[in-house]
Amino acid sequence: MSQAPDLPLWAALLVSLLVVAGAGVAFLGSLGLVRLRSFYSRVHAPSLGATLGAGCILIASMICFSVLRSRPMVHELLISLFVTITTPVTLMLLARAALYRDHAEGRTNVPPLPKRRPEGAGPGEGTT
Amino acid sequence: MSALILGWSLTLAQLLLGLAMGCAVLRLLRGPRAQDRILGLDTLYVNSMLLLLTIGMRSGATLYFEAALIIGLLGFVGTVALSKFLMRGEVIE
Amino acid sequence: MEMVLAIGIGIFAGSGVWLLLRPRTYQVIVGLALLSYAVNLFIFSMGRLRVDSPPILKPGSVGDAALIADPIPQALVLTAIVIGFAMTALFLVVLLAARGRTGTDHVDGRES
Amino acid sequence: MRSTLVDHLVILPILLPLAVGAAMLLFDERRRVLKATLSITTLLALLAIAVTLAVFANAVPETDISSIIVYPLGSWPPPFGIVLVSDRLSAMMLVLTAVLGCSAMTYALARWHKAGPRFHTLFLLLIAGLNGAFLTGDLFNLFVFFEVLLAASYGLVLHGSGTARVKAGLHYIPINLVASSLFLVGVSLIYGVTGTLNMADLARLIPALGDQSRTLVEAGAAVLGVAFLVKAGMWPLSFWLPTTYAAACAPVAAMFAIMTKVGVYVILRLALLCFGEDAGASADFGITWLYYGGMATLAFGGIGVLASQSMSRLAGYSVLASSGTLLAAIGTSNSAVISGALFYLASSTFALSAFFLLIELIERGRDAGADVLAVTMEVFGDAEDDAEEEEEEIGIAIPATTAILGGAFVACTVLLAGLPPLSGFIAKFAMLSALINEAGAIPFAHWAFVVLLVGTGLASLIAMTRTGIRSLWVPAEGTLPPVRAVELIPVGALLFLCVAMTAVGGPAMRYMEATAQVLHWPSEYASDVLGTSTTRSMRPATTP
Amino acid sequence: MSDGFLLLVVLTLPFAGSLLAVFLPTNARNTAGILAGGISVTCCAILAWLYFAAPAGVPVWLRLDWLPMLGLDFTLRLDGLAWLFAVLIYGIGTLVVLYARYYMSSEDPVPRFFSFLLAFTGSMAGVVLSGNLIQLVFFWELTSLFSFLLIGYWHHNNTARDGARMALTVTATGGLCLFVGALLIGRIVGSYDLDEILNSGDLIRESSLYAPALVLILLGTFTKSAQFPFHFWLPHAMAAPTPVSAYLHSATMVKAGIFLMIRLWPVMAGTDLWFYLIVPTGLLTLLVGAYSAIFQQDLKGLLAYSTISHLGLITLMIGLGSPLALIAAIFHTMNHAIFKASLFMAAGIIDHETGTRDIRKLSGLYRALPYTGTLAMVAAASMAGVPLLNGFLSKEMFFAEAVADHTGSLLDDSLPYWATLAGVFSVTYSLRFILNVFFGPPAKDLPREPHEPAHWMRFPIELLVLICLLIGIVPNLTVGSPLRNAARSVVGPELPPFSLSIWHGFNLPLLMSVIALCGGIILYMLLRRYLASGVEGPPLVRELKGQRIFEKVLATISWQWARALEHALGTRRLQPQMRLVVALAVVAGLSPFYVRGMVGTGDLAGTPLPPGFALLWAIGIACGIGAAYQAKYHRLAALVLLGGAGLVSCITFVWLSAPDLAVTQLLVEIVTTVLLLLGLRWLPQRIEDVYPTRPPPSVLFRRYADLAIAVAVGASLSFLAYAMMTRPLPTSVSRFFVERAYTEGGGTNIVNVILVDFRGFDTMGEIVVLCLVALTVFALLRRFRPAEESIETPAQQRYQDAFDDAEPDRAPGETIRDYLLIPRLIMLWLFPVIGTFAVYLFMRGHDLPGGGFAAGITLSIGFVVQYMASGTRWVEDHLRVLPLRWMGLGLLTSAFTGMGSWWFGYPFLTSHFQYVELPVIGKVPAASALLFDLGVFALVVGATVLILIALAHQSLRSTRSARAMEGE
Amino acid sequence: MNRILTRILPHPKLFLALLAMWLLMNQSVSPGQILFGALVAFGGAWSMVALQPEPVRLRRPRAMITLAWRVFLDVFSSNFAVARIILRGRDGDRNAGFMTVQLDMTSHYGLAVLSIILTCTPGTLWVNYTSSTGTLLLHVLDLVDEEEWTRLIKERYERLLMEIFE
Ligand code: NA
Ligand code: NA
Repeated sequence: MSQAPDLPLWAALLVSLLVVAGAGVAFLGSLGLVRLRSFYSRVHAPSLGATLGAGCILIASMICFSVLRSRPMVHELLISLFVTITTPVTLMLLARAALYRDHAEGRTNVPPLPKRRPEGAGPGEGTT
Repeated sequence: MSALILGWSLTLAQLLLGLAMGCAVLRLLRGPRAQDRILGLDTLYVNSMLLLLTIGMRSGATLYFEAALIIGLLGFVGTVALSKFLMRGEVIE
Repeated sequence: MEMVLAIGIGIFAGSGVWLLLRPRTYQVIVGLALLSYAVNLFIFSMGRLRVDSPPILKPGSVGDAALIADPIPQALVLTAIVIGFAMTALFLVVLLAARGRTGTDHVDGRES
Repeated sequence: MRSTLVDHLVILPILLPLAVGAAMLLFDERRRVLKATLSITTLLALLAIAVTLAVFANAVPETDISSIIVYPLGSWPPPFGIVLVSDRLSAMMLVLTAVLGCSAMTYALARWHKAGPRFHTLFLLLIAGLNGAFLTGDLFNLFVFFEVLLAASYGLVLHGSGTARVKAGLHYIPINLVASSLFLVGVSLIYGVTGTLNMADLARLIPALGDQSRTLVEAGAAVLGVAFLVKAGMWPLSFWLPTTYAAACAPVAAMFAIMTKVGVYVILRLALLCFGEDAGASADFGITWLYYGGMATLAFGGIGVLASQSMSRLAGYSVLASSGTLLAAIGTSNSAVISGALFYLASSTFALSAFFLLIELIERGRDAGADVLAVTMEVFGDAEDDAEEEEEEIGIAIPATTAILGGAFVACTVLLAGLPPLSGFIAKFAMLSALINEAGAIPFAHWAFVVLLVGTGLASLIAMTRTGIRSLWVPAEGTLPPVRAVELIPVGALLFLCVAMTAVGGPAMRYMEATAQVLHWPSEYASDVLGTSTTRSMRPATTP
Repeated sequence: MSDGFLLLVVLTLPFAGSLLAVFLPTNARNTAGILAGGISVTCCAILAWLYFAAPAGVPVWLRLDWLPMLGLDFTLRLDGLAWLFAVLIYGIGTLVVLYARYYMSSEDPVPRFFSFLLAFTGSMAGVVLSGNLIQLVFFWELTSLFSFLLIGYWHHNNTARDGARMALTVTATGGLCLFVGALLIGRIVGSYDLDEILNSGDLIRESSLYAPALVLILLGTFTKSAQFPFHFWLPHAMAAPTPVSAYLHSATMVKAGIFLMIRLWPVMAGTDLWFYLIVPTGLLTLLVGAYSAIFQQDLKGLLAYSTISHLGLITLMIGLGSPLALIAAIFHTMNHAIFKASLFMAAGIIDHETGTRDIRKLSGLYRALPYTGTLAMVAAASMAGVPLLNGFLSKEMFFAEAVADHTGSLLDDSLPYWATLAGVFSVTYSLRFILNVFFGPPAKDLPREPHEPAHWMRFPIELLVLICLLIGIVPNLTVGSPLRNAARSVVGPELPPFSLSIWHGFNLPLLMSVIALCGGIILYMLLRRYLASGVEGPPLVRELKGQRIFEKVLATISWQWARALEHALGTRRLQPQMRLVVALAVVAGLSPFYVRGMVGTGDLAGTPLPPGFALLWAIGIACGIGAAYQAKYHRLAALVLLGGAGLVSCITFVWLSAPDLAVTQLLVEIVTTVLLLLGLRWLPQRIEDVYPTRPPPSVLFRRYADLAIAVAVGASLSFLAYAMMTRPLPTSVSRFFVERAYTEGGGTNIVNVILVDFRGFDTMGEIVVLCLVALTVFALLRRFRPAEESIETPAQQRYQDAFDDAEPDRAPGETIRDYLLIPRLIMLWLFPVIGTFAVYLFMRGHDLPGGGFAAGITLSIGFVVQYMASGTRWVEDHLRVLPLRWMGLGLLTSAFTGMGSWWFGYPFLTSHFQYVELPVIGKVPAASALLFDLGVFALVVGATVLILIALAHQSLRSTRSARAMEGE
Repeated sequence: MNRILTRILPHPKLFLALLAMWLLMNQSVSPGQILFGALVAFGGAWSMVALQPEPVRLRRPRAMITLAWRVFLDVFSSNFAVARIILRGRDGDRNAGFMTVQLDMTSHYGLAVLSIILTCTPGTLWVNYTSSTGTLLLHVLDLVDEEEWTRLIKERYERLLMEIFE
């Protein structure tokens, strides 16, 4: 394993903190994937990694390279932008697909499919 | 010294991300339903992106950035296709 | 690292081959994909393992082969990846056509 | 480096079909006449180029090797860059490819080129792939061209669609994909040990390898060998072959007659170059396996030929028999046998190609199920009963088409069985004569090979007469097969070549002898290739 | 013209004529006849001229270059023996042509017949005139081939087909044996030249290869000359038109074997092996043939068996090894040819005139055919060995030789008895031929009313019978000289004393002749009743029908056994084949370790293992095994797990310094997922498990075997990879690339410079592969026929549409519109973003990870995203995607960039780069490699999009066809 | 003037965004990169013409900033909230459930941004939106007070979004 880059101590500390925090958040999110019991609950889990986790690590990366190169390196912003835009698309599509599947299979613990007037469309029981 | 700190913390971060990926794969393997597996894959993608970033930081080179960027920008395509397949039974109508 | 990668290659190859020997076309295509991962990693490993030394030069410099990862296996893997992708696509379509024409997904085009 | 013109000529067999094939993608599917004209012109040009290269390769005395042309692509000197190498063997294979290409394409113009989209491009790219495989002097580039020709062949096997073709593709493709994986494993292993991909460089390096490195290189070579043998159709790696060839449409199958020969070519080239007499401790590596494997293939081919109900399967098994013959001949590592085998290679390629074209013409309009019934009747029916009935003793006038088809069929029979007067006999004679005239006592394996060669010839004769009588002599009901002249011309041309090879067997055989002789001087080849200088230092580059 | 060239004319004229006859119109009976006759007569004339012109005792020669390196020169050689046979061939040939002209019906496509006949004549001449043993074999096999065509001339008749096939199979098999025998002789002598061979008698006889060579050659001659037990093909060859029988079974085909034995007699005879191989064979053939001939009911069958018997007689005499016996053999060959030809022709006339050849139906024909009858009687008498006819002379010589002592063995001593017995038989069948056909009450119920045939049809018989008489009466005057010439060319210049006269005084041979004549008459009397009963075939051996046995054996070996073997040694199934390929690869790959000893791990220091990497591969392994486990029942799960495995290998690339690979692998991964999903649409639910409970043991065993193979592959590959990774890198060619990538390739990304410059040719091939696959996919999908179960729209869509339909306020399709409302918007706007990213990847490729391929895939993903978001119709209404154009242009761009270097006189693909100084902007790289990469980019976009879209279009097509079905 | 500009350069905002993206990716603002980036962005903008997206109207930059800040805070805090739920154990999601919200916003872009915001915020998930009725179906991980969530969405986000997009 090669040596990590030589940063000033403050930067190293900051970067380390952010990186570990980010990874920790991502891990927590993924842990949710294992621990939460219903699918619809689990869908929330990856957004931890995609938001705070990614944010921390991307900021860490920005700091790290900006310090290394002695000039602002902010292209990580692009990643955060793209992740922010695309993650909802996937989760949304997935959750809704699951909803329709559950309906098609006649599961009762999901809310009814949309109709024109929301007749008592109250909260459904989200657990299985 | 700072390299050591950074090195250790990056190792720790990689370990944590590895565990995160492990959780995702657990879901991927266990299911029980297709949507769970897809969710696992999506999470796996996000976690790998973060892992790539930590590898990049360790190397001190921005060469690995594009790989992470690809996951960020295009990683969702696979999941979208999978979700749409679940929803509609076909990917492109 | 070498040991881990070697085991990984072996597992991918073994899983791939197991699937290749199965009777269902879909199993075969997944097997081919797994096998190609294994082969790509194998080719890659022929350049030996280097961490943090990608074969990319500093602008204006003459490279030193001793300091960077061997670029040739990487170039070979790139070609292999592309060809592997193409072949997966091809086999997929053939298996679909076979499924349509024979009414079975058995590799021999008939249930045996 | 020689004259510039000839130098660039070497790459044309690859580039010309590639560019024309690509250009045809820009034209609409319906512009058939244009495409046909382009294809035929290209193929004829390729034939001319190939013949020029062969003439050039043969222009020096047999004892001189330096007639090989080395073409360093990108002006990078070997062993670093990819080189194309044209010598007698390559040039001969190019000629064969071009001849087959011309005839199969001509044949296809009658109907088959309309049977699916982009036939011309697929076909020309197949030619490009074949030519590339024959010309390249680089192991990985060989892989790439193998993939090109395989990819084209996948497309062509499926050309015309239909259940049988799709089912055949379902076997053909995965088997070859696995073989390609083996190819990659072998090549990379060899690279990992030797650090080179250039075949000539490899020949230079192998004799000096250390013990453990040698073992690893041999492992790589063995895996590589299995990959090639799958393509060459060695038993027991060849069960996919008859089905695939039988399923392919006629012009494609005719072109496929050279596909197994690519495997054989590579084995011949690499076995003698890298594991020849100069290879030190690795000399003759695997050669025994080749010998016995080849004979097993030959035997299996013969058995299959006898067991075939349909003509196309018979032809497929004949391909195996031909492969087996060649592999076993290489396995003898006897220069005289190999020169005979090279003659046989050319002859059997033409013959099989013609036969594949012919089968379709004969079977056209015939009931497919009739074959099975006829054989069963023949075997189990009581011939005595038929003899009782009074029979008409006036011959029936055969329509010209049938007569021509019949004549061509007889020619094919004679060729496949190795009977006079066509080139099959000369080829077998050359090999048998070399085997029997081996210096010292004739080894047992040689006897076995002799028996197998003769035996498979006999098997072919029996099977071919059986099937020929059934399809050409048994009074057929129904209409005549609609055969067009443009379909008969290529068959005739291929058979004519076989006649020519008999009549002017001398020069042809001399070429083969020189080829075989030169193949046994790997070190000369290597130094010729590696000694090629490039004008790289003068290339117009400005250092930034 | 030299004599040698005259020989060439003699040989080639028939072939030329044959070729010419092919082109004659079907009804040109006379033209073809004149052509064939003219050629035969010309050849006879040339032979006659050569007889007188050429110096005696010295063969006439012609040698042309053919395959000198193989010891095969085209050599023609005419000595006394060859002359005698050549004259028989062409002489009788002329008569047969004349006869055939009248025999063959005018409706017959006679030119074909004459074409085959001429070719056969030429081949026979080739056999006797060859001065090279291989060349002799060459023509030998040709005679088999053309005789096949002649026998099968009436191929609409089953018997003709069977007869032809049998003759070909037997004689060609023998020919192949002869071929090997000839090769052995060549090895012994060191030459195939007949002169040299004939000078190497001692060498041959003393060689260790003498026995195999002799056996092989005799197999050739025995099959050709219909010796027991290979005789059975000959009677069945009678299905041929009678002129063919008359020709093949008198002077030619069957005499080829005799000729060769005589030819090689000087160098191979005289050993015990020769005697004991040939004499018993000849004797058995003589007796079996004669015995069988007696009981034939078919006229031509009788003659056929008598031919067999006479061939046995000749063979026997050759086998005796004495010069006198040999001379007798030559003499009898000649005599037999003459009388047998006439008898066949007579039989042909009978057949022709009465419409049958069945002896049981024929009777008293003398009244209707007095002239033919007389001729037949004379010829038959000659066959029976009646004095004053030629047959008598050679038979007397035979009897004399039978009595003489050769080896002193029991066989030798018993020969006179056997010879007499054969004589008895021959008298019996000759009598039967004459008495049953020409005498007795007039036949009733004949298919036709017999009349004397046209005079010219009878003329050949008259001539032949005349010759019989002439030879029989004045042998010395007529055949003395040619016979001696022929004998000299075999035995040598000094002939043993022998006399060609009718009367040798009262001696043992004469007594044997008398016994034979009387015995024959008595035997005929005894058998009359039996024969009249009309039983088919000879008693005792009736059940032993050669043809039946042959057919059965052939069918068993060449069909049933072959099929069983094919089945046992091969397979038509994929799995066993795959098993073999993989298992053999493992065995082959490991064999060097077995042979050379194990290879240990190398001494390269290992790379320290980060825990993250280990974890990563734990995941990879889980994904790999999971995919293998799930692929059968949970396709989607397997697909997702496969994606996981791909991701792991991608991260591995990043970890191990291969950013380019990671980028490419990731992109390919994404496209592959979409691709497989597009395909999954057409794979209906899996059929139920074949083995719902527990699979049978055989299946279980196969599974374990597969598992073993898989484990073996994995372990071997692991081992190899580990062994390699722990060994230092050799001095590799990559050093050259590393050092020159920037200075000469103009890029800092070495991998990319390799791909577009150093090894650009590989890349070119690679994009061709992609192009080909795309075209194939496109072509295959044009004819795509989905599985029954998947033609309908997927269940999900039906469910959702039904829901929309059922709700009063919703319209079908609203669900999907709502579903995609927001994602579609986002994906739409991503299109230019992805495009920009693709350009970015492309532009930086030469210096940093990226490149044409990655950019191409990226852009095609951009397209696919649009297809997913908005559907095929919508996208194609808005974007004109012309994948084939992209592909064509891409390929051409790459090719032409490579060709650009020709302009400067450099080989293909020689790159050129420089930095262009532009105002404001500064230095801009302008490398030809970039243009090459542009081609790659275009092709990849085109091919990938084509593949994906072709698959996507199937959904459209299926709704279209579903609609069409509803409409009907 | 504006029309002429859109004739030459359609989607100027997209053009600027793409240019920015280009420069960010290349991490350079050299004239060469700007020129080339502009070229690429120009092509990108034109490619969007073919796809004919609904026109976007963006107003009130202040509202945008306010919204961004709110979202940032919410995402941050939600992360902790969800983390806590996950750490709570096996039945950490016992309060999870679906709820519906009646939206007044009709702008598709506004809805898109709202969906992004809600989905990005851990703990809330945009599940379904029925355009004909304007009903949004959400899944909330900690659904204790449904009113509270409705208020949050409608007042904290929807209002601002409507200001920006409508
Ligand atoms: Na005796
Ligand atoms: Na959320």
